[in-house]
Amino acid sequence: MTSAASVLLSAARLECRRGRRRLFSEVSFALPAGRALLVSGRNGAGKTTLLRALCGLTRPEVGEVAWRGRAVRDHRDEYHAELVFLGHHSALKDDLTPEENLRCALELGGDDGAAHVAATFERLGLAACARLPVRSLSQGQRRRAALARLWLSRARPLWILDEPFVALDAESTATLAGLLRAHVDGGGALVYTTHQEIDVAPGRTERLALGD
Amino acid sequence: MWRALKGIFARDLALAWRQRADVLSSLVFFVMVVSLFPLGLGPEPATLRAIAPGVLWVAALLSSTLALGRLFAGDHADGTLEQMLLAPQPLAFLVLSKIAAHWVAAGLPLTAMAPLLGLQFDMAPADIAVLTATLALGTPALSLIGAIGAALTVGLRGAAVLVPLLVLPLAIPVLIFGAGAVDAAEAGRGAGAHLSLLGGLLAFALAGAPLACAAALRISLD
Amino acid sequence: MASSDSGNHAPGAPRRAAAGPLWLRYAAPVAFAPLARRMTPWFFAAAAVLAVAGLYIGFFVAPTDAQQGEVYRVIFIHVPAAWMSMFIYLVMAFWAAVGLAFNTRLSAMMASALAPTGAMFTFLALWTGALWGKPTWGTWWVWDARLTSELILLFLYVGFIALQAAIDDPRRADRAGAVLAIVGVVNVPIIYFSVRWWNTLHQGASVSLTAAPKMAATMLTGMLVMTLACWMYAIGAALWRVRAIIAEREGDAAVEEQSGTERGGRTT
Amino acid sequence: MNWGSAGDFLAMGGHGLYVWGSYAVSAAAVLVEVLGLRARLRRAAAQPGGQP
Repeated sequence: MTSAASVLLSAARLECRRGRRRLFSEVSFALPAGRALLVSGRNGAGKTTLLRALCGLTRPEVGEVAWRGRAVRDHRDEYHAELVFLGHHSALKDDLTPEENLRCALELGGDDGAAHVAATFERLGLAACARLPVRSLSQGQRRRAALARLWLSRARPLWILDEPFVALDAESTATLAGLLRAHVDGGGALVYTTHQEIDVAPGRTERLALGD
Repeated sequence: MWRALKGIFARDLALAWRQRADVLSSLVFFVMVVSLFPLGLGPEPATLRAIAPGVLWVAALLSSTLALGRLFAGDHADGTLEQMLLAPQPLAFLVLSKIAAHWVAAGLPLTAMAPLLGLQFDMAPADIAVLTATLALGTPALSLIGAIGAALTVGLRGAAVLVPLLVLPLAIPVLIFGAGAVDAAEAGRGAGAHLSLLGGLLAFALAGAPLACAAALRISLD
Repeated sequence: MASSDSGNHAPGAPRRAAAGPLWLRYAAPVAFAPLARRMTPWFFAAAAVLAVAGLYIGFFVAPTDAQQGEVYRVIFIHVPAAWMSMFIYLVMAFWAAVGLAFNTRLSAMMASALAPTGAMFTFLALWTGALWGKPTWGTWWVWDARLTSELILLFLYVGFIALQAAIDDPRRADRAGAVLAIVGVVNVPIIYFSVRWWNTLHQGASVSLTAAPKMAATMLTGMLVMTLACWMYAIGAALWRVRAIIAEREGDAAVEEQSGTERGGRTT
Repeated sequence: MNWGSAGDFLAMGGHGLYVWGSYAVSAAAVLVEVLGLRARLRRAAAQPGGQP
């Protein structure tokens, strides 16, 4: 099941620098379908930079990221059509409602799923604030509104999530972990970082430690 | 892709509408700068007529440069810009759609306001028509050129000071042909040549600026 | 299950192999520094010799100009400075573009190293132009097409330098500067054309500035020798500055390497 | 030879200030750049790990 053909995301000898500081070097992995990669490391070890490099946002100093065996740098649009990245920033506009924000995100990504927006908010307990401007939402509500994107982009095989569990209560954490497990079970690939040591897919999770 | 472009355009316009105080303040800035000149130079109608094209154009240039700060800064701060870079559409087109929305919120009000200010400067109706036409052609070019500067300075500390420094020299041709057209019309030489050059500049900026902006944004978010 | 392979490979052997591209990209500037160090004095020496020769021709061989008298002798610094200001911008944009296209760090450094010298020549062209203009046209400054374009060129240089100075990350500074330099170089002809057009329409301000109506051969020789001197100086200064840039950047990288901070991601 | 005396040479036909002003500022600019470069290189070399 993990033959070379089913490798989705791979990295070869990545090295990244921030300013003049070398964050990490010689990072290589190959992530097949149906598996998760948990990136760990202390603050400043370059977890976020690695995730951004995997997305194609940051150009690694050395090395290459490949998606389905093809260099990401040369096939950006096709790669991005199969990728969801949620970073530190919520990518929510304070002046728009969560619903408007989500519709914009779906339009930008070319996803269909607008019909399920209301149902997703219902499931995440956001139905009451779906029509309030984001600026009036609590930190946890904002997080959930940002994560709602995942429920609507399930067709995309690769999810790269930077600290998805931050600022979530126990119930939302369990819901999200369930979604991530379902994604991996369904043959998707997942790369994420977390401080909470949450293994969403036990037995199918690789671990990558930066800065040891 | 069309849906994504329309989505960005509509979202930015909705945002501009919800933050209309910002739009209004750069418009007020434009009116104020223009109004300062009669106070500084005296209310002699002949003088005012002579300086009107230059004054209105310089004020429009400054005001649209001032508005550039809004173009990418908000999107950068909340992470939307990152998502734009990760969208499966060519970034240059997405940027173009943002610039178009920015122009509607910043350049179009200036163009609409200009005839009123032209009356204050005792300009003839025909010259006011030419002035409005030059602004209609010139302010989109200014937005396009300015967007490059805004994209290069996204997230930098000194961005507010840096953007005019980068953009104003590049915008000089637009200023020259814009103000020159009105001058020519006032002098009875006909503004056709100026207007077509201005149109040429706009076409050139339309073709080149989105690409430069896209490259600059990828560099700035690296 | 190939799961354990999907993590990092064994340290050791691959690290050696990885030294290939690493060496190519990092060692080039470091290898270049000693070369630059050896070449710099030669360029400066050539600049000095040529400058002495050029000034000798300019002041002692070239005859007095029939129309302008002695004051025309400003030409021997003014015209070379004006030429250099434009050449250097082109060369700078060329290196910046090469750096952007091929991701070569040395060419981007070369572009940054040229900018201050180019700005200096632009300033000198303007300054000597003003000093020449005062006795010749009776005014320090005219809004002539060439002077105005030169002033805008100075703004372009200042913008490039300011942008690079505002960015902390050297890689972003290199690449952002490159985009700006390319946009600038595309714009320079448009700016020049628009300024000329503007100048011909506003007849009042235009003054005929054809440098020396009938230039004696010795005058031309003096100017060309001085231009060569400026070239040599510009190359020497740029090489010197590129050494400083290399030391500033690679020096810090060397520190990182020595203290051996984070190395390698390891899967467990 | 163009000049009868050193005084003639300095006077530049009555425009000495303009001619010498040009060359003096040019020399000063070059000097400032060279000194600035030397200082910059020294600073860079003095930092730990910098190359001479």
